[in-house]
Amino acid sequence: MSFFRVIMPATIDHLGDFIASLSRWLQQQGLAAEKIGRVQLAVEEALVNIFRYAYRGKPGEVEIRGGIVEDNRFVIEILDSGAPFNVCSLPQPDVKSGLRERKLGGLGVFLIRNMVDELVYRREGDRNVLTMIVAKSNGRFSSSRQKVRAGA
Amino acid sequence: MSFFRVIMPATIDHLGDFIASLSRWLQQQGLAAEKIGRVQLAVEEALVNIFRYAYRGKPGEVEIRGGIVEDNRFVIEILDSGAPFNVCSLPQPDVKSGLRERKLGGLGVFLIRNMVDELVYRREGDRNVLTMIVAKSNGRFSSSRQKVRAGA
Amino acid sequence: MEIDVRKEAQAVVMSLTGRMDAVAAPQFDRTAADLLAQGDRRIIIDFASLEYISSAGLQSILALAKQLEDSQGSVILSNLAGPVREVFDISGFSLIFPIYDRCEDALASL
Amino acid sequence: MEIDVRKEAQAVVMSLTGRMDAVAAPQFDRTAADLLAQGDRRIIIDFASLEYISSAGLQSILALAKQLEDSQGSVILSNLAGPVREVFDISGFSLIFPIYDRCEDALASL
Ligand SMILES: Nc1ncnc2c1ncn2[C@@H]1O[C@H](COP(=O)(O)OP(=O)(O)O)[C@@H](O)[C@H]1O
Ligand SMILES: Nc1ncnc2c1ncn2[C@@H]1O[C@H](COP(=O)(O)OP(=O)(O)O)[C@@H](O)[C@H]1O
Repeated sequence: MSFFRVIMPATIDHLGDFIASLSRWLQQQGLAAEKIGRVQLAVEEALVNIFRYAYRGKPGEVEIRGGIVEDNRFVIEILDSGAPFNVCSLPQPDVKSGLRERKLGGLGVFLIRNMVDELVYRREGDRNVLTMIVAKSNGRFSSSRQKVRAGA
Repeated sequence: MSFFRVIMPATIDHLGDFIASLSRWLQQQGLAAEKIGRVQLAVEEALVNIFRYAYRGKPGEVEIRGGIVEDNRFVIEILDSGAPFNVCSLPQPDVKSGLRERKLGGLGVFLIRNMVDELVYRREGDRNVLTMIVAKSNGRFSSSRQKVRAGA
Repeated sequence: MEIDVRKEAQAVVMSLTGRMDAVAAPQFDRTAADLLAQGDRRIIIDFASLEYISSAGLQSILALAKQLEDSQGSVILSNLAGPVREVFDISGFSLIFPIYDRCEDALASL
Repeated sequence: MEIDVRKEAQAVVMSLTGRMDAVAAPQFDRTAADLLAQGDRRIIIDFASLEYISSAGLQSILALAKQLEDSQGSVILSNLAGPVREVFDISGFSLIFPIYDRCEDALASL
């Protein structure tokens, strides 16, 4: 069973390094390129929020863990030691209005929800743990994605 | 005081990720491009040996730490949990003979020694720790490099 | 990300290549600010070679469009496909902008 | 690393671009093995666009030269400069190979 872990400083400079390192592991494990792109988007949004809101620019680290369960489901966990925040508690943003009414911002967590099959937040000791689950096979992925989208 | 740390799986696939992540930090800290190239070479040689000899292809992790002391000296530590091995104990390889007599291999640690100002090995708990020190300013770097080279 | 800027008679075309992530978005903001400062009011953003966009990229494009609206200008999109198209669709951004299949079609519309 | 192979009358020129690290070296080995299989015996390695080499790269080049020596062939180097040159100097590899400033000079020597 392959297990992946990367720990790096929580700075925007390392965003690309986090994404590159995780993506390499996902590719080795045979996740399709299209799904790797979705994970990249979810992980970027989560990391940028951690750098910006959880640590507010103060020094800190982020850990990303990867594992596979039931031979088919990728479990990706993102851990930070910043301010406690339950990402899953956010209300649905406005994705309907036109140019004039649209407010800037507020799409990051919404995109995360739409890119993964399951999203779970928990506080573990002094760390935030955000768990993303993505099914490898297409069938399961599409159907559960629909479900998540409807509920988001 | 800026401190850097990266932890990733000890596999050759992540060699480039380790180097990219560390180099980004070194660049942020103002180390000259030429010296970053030397650190990259020393770190690559150390990492490849850890993947190949310390872990012998078995799963494991490598940690690279970076710090700056005395405003001028970069301290880079590479930690692994593989078989104990004092890199500094190796004899000088043959760097004089011609094509026919030259043996393949045996240049990695020699290059490490020549790229850094100081190289120190220690065992810490169940980990190997290889410390590389590189001076930021040119003056000190050249002079101590000469010293190391003569002694290598 | 690379940004190629081409000035045509009817509009300026910004062609994006690579990944428009949170690190790349500020680069788009700077280029867009330069164009506004030069008096350009009609901007076509061509996504033919863009392989990735995150919310930071969306915000940059929305911010540009809002600035242009104040001065009777407009942002038009072309060649939206694949994962980038999907992000525009999910976020409802596809409804905010005029979108053309090809850059030439966008130019012809002006 | 990118490897560009150009067959000239006197020799084959392998031009290396980028970084020849432990991940890239096996790619060099494969290309070199192909050339040997095609009967090429004189190989010029041009380093004009190589910015980095580690011991894995040195070993690959030495291994090729050793194979060629057995069959009366040779490896010649050109455009060694900067950090790559330094690695060749420190390791004594500069003494093992004929080295020319420019690729044309290496070709002219044959
Ligand atoms: N890790 C986090 N820690 C604290 N607050 C967060 C975190 N992630 C998101 N938030 C809050 O949720 C809001 C919505 O986040 P998001 O959907 O990513 O959009 P945006 O960052 O553009 O506002 C943020 O403005 C912030 O207030
Ligand atoms: N981290 C390590 N753990 C165990 N043995 C090592 C380690 N690094 C180097 N060695 C030993 O030292 C030798 C010389 O290493 P090196 O100078 O890198 O050249 P090469 O790897 O080409 O033999 C290796 O062949 C190996 O036996």
